[in-house]
Amino acid sequence: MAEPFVFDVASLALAAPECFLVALGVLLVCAEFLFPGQRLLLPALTMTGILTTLGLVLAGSAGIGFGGMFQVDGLARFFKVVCLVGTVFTVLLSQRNRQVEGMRHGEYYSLLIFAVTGMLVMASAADLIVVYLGLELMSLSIYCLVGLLKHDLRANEAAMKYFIMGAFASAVLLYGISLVYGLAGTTNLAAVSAQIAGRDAASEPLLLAGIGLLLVGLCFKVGAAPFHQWTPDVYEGAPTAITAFMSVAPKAASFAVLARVMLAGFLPIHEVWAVLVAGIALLTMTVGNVIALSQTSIKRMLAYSSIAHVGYALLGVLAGTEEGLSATMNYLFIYAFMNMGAFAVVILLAEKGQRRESLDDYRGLAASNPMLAALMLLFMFSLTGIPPTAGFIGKFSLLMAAVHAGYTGVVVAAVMLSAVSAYFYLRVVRYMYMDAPAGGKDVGLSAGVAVALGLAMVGVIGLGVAPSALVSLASQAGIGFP
Amino acid sequence: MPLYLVLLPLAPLLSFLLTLLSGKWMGSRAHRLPILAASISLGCALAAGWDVAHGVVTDADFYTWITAGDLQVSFGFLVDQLTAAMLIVVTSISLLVHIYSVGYMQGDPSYPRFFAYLSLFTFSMLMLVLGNNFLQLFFGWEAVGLSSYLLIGFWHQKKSAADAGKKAFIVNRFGDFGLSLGIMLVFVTFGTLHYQEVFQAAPGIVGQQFTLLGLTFELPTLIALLLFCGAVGKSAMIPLHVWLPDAMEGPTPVSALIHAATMVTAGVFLVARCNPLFELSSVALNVITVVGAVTCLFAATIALVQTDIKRVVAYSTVSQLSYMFVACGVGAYSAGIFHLFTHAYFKALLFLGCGSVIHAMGGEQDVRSMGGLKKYLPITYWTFLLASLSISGAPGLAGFFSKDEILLMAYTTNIGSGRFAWFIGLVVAFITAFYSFRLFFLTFHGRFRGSTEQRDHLHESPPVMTVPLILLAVGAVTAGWLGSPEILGGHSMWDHFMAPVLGRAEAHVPHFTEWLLMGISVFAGLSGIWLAYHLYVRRPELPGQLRESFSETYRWLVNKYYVDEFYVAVLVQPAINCSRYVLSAFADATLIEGVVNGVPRLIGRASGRLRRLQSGHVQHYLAAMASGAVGLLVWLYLV
Amino acid sequence: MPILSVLIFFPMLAALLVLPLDKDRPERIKAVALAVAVSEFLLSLPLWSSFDKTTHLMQFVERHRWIEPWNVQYALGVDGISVLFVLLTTLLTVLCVLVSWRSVTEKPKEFFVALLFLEGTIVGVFCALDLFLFYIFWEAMLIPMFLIIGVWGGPRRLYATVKFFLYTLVGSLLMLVGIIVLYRAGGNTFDILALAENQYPIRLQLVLFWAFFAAFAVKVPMWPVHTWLPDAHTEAPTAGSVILAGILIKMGAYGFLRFSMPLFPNATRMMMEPMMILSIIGIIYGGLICISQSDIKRLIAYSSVSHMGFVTLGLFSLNTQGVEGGILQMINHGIVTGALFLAIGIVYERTHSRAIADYGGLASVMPVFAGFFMLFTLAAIGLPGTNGFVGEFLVLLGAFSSRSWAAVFAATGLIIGAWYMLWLYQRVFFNPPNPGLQGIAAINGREIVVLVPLAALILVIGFVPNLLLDYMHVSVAHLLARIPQAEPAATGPLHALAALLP
Amino acid sequence: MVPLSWYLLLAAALFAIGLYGFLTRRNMIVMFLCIELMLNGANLNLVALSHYLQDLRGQIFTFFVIAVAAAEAAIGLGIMLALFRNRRSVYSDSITSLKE
Repeated sequence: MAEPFVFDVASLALAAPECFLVALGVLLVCAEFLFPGQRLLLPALTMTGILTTLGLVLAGSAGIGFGGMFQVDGLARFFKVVCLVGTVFTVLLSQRNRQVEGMRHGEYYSLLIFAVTGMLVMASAADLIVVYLGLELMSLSIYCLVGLLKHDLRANEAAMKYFIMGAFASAVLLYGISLVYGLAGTTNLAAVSAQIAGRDAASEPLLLAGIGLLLVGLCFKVGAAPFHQWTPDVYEGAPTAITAFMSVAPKAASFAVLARVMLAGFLPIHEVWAVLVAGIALLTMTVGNVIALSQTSIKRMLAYSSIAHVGYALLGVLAGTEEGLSATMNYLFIYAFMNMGAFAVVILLAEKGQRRESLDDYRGLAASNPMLAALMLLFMFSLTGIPPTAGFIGKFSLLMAAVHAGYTGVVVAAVMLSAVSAYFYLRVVRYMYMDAPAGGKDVGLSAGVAVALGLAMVGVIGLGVAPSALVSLASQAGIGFP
Repeated sequence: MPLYLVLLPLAPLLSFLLTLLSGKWMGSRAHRLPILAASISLGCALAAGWDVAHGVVTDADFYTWITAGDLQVSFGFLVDQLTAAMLIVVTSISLLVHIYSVGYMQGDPSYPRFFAYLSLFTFSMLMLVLGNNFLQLFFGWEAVGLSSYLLIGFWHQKKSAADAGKKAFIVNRFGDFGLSLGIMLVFVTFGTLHYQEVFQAAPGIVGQQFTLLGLTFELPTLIALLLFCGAVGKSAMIPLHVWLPDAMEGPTPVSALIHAATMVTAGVFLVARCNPLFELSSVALNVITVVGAVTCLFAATIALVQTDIKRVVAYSTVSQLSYMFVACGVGAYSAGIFHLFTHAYFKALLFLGCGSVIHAMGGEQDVRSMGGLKKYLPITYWTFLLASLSISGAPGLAGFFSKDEILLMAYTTNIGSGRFAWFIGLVVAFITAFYSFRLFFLTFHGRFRGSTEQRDHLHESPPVMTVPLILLAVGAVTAGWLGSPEILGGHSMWDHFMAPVLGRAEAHVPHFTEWLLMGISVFAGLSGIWLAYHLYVRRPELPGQLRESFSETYRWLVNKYYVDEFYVAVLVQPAINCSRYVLSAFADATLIEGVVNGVPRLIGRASGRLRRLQSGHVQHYLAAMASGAVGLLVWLYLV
Repeated sequence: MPILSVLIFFPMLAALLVLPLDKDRPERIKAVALAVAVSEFLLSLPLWSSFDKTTHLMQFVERHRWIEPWNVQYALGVDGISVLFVLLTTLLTVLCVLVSWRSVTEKPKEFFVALLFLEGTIVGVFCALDLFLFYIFWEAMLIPMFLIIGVWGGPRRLYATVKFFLYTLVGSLLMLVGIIVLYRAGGNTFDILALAENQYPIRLQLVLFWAFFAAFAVKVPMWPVHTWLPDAHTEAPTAGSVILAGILIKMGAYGFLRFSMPLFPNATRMMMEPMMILSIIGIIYGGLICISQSDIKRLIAYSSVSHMGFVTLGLFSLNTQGVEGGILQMINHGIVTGALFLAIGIVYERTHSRAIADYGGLASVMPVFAGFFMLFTLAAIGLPGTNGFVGEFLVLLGAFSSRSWAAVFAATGLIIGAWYMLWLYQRVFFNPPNPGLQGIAAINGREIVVLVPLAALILVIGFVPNLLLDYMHVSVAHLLARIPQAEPAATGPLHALAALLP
Repeated sequence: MVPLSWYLLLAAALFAIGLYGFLTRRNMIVMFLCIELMLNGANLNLVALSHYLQDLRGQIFTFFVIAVAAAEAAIGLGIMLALFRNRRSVYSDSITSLKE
């Protein structure tokens, strides 16, 4: 039934960005040995590589390769861009963060690159095997990145937790895949879709179990409740740049997979899983927003906030429509800018030996660093979804998609929860602007972080007031998916 | 529109603005402009009266005030016989009070402000009487209320004065509440607020009904009663009379002008002006008659025992206003306005006389500290005597003619409560004479009961004050002659003059009955004077004994039947308590804020709880994931 | 010249010009801010002079495509209903800058930036002809307001500002869902004029009416969602209170006029009585609660609840007098309450107390100021000759025409209003002078300049209200023509709620 | 011939045993072994189904999984080593500094 696996140049061309990244990763490992002591070399190389990849992604043509296992289409391309944008930010932030947190390992960049490779593979995965492989490539790299600070207890713990739970999730995912394989007779998503179309899923418990377990695994990766509990701990323990990275790029890649599996594979039984996704989305938003209220560490708060945002992004998947998919993509793209911006501020504020990750450290920031505070204010309002920031555009597109798909009740709950979220985002603003300063904050601005901040600011404002292009691109990328 | 009509209200308005702005600079010369303005107004009023007497009735719009949908209201002037009479009363007394105040208010630090307010009042009152539509009436109505508020509280550093001003305004608002609803009902009924149009269409609404708050009324009755609410407030009828006695906190010239001669009579003016509407409802007329009669007796009895010289006169004012309402209630609008006219002069005279006494006594107002002032204040004494005689209905003086006509009309009317009103009126005529002369004797006869410093201070007022007294005394004597009835050889000129506006209520009784009634009322008045003389001049020890033997009645009277206390207990205090405890503390702070703050607090608490689920134990997380997965599968199967 | 765009973005861009100024030279910052505000006011004057009063059509229209995939337009325009609010905004902002001259000592730069930014967004709200654009401005305005209250406010400013923000946000977000539903129902457009062409099913109308109600009622604020207002008004700095009371809360009532009534005419007709009842409760409740307040600003704040009750009562009378009275009353309230807050700001600068008990006898110390305050008080209690009277009378007349009982209950507000305002006046200005007030400075020239325009407006509108009413007639008539005049079979509140059930 | 369902049941049992162990044991090495059990359960599933379906994908997939599991083991042990160096413990319930 499966067509022969053909290995051809066309397929390779499709996978050019991935191939390029692998090469880059290897090169980076070597460069560490070849040119020791060149502090700026690795980041520069990485940045160049990522930008090149970005160019390759944008320039590449659409198509299906590797015997239908690897697909480059609007969705893939869009998510790849999001992942790469997230990585660009990460590289920019890493400069300072590494100095601050005392990371001197050359493998940092290569691991980052391998992780990104995994993500790009995930975005293009049209077969469950590829999904699994991409996922593992990404996850394994990130486990390492999280635990890269070998002597930091918190990083150790974070890596351990992430690893154990990630491994568990992979196993569950894999078992789910195996069940789906058995019942659909194939691992190709398009073929799966064709197989199960017209079947009464409700009468096939094993298929349901397969779908359920798949969903569990993917939900773990995106960090949806109740599979979210690794997120806060890992985000807090990981080096801040990696936290920022994790909150954007892997999440986007996992969403790519989630979207493709649910929409390309299981759309025919949308009504079966939609209710699950609705429940998960609601629970995720609730848990994320509510628990974030009582956080005292900004990193942890942002971790819970990222959980909440996953809940919003799930609304697009829930809708199960072209519009929903575009909305999710749209949202994740915007989220990359605002969240990276927020993390950039967090990174900038940290000093050697002083993490300054407590919310209290933000008291009176507006007095000592007005620019930084203003930017943080912008990002916080954007995360809340207040216009004219980009966050509003993202949220609006999601709400619109969900309403149009008929999930008005869920949307009402979502907006109420986003009002809850306003409280903790505003708390940061309140501390910065309305409280007395808690000691002077000498902030040494590095070029990388400055560029990151500028980029984030331009993105948040620009996408807020002129979102037309992004919205068009996202909706074009979503074409053909319902 | 004749120029003088524009000038009539404009002069005092400009005077108000200019005096207010230039007050600091003008200082003790601040009275010049207002007096000039008042004189101009008087001149214009006389011109208007002249025109009206020659049959020229003006009804013209000045400019359009409010346009909204089918509502179109203008500022405009209607000058007919009624207006002309009011204009002359208002401007003449206003001018005299202005002049009087130059002496009375001399040396007051806020001298310019006082005159500015007087001008404001004159302007407002003129706007009230000149208006050719209900809304302008309301404009003037509220504006005189404002002037009254400002002038009562003129000495605002005194808490009692500030309280009294506020009370006057708020109590009046209760009346305005009805009045404004009445005006709206007029608009809804007739589609216009213009007097002439409304009055022309008025007969057409007989028999129509209107449902308000679930109660169905005859439309004319409802309109009339709502309008009358306003009159009750402004003219201090029961149950809204409580503000007027307190209003005596204001400077005495103010009491004379506003709280005796002009503003408080606006209620009578309103009823008279709207007589085509009131005529349509016998229910309303009966209500007016009864309210008038009851207030009449009520106020007169309180006046019996008051010891504050101004308060006695104030209650007497309430009582006399009630006469006017009785007149209107029995359909004798012309008689009511006639009494308004005569009363303006003798009551203003009484007040200004009081002012002169107070001035001489250095601010003392308690009659128990006076006595024997006759020799110190001769002019005041004689003018005061004339005023007292006039109010007591001594034959030939102003009060005699007007009061007598009212009693006659009440007796002969076909309004059901007419006889009742007549009887009360007669009793009150007796009481009025009694308390007026009680006051007179206590003040001017006997021996001086004040301190020696006060005695040394005693002096007759300067001419700037006494000349107005004398002029008013002339009015108090002669004003009545205009309405001298035919049986006394007069021609009822007043009634003839007013007939085009107010209609003519003829008393169809034999001359004998008319004579008899007149005799009875004169007798009542004279016996009142005699009794006062007996009790306070011949047997000064008697009043004390009477007080002893009727102590319970005395207590009720001297406390004004506890009406103020009653209102505080059932209206003011409950409202404050409701505000503080029910609304502020309970509904707002507990109920609504409870939800508003409670939901976030609940979420916050939930956050604290949920947060602990994140225990840090990886096993717990795994368990949560596993149970989540199981839950997911179970749900999948169940759904 | 695209005048509306200029009016919206000029202050915002100018605010950016303020940013690089030296923060140690506040005088220059203030001067620039004042210049911007005054220029903005002058720029807005053509709206007054070149407005065509004979048409209900939108004027000064600008229309550009903006977010094409969603069919969002950048569409601006004003009609007789909105044009006056733009002018009110630009005028009050000038006064706000002036009154903040001395009182804002901390971070003056940020303050004026926030104020100017706020001005731009508010003008945007009144000009937007596209629901999406409207919502952008509607929400964007929260940001500067949040800061103004929270940074420059009184002792409980944090609580107040967060409450204000969240309260309004919850309402707005419900409206957002409504907007999205309407977008699809109305044929995938956010164009207000196009949306108004359609006739929506009655059930949808009712649902959307309530969704929009959530946002507008909070903003107005109608009882029982008014409790953010006393805190926000009280704690905000003077300029913040003025903007809040003067303009911000008008946006709610404006929303009813611009959206709820034309878009959901049948629902509006059905909801007439419930809305009137809520308004009346607001009038009486807000008024009565004022009687026991001990804080001046809080008292004025609650009085706003009462006065805005008159506004919504007028609007939902659904007849010409009511609606025109309601609109006029919105402007009046902006002027009068704005003036009251400005005046309170002026004394607060001297005494640093908002407690009524700390005052007394102020009329002896500041006579001119007392005169101004008296005028404002009188306007607040609706004395004829002031603007307050015209508005209230029209509202009551409108209410009386549609539901006579409503006018009866609402008119009690006149009594209560006189009670608390005069009581306030007495305790602050009359009575024996409070020794603590001896020697405070009389009102100065700058402050007189602040108060005179409003005092003049109070009298001008009081005597010549047609100056403003003329602007509204045609637009209001057009609006009312959309609303069915026939009463639905049953209009009780219970029936209305029942219609919402599936 | 052994029917497919037996294989599947065995695979499910393996997976369940692994799951149980994973949830109940605190020693990370043991937990790690349990993960392998779970993975092998899945692998067994894939292989059996592959045979049943006469489709090679399942078996190919299995090879990939084995390879990935090896990499995972390497990384997992590395992380544990680092942890053990710092903490002198491989018990998961002793490492709970990141929480709430």
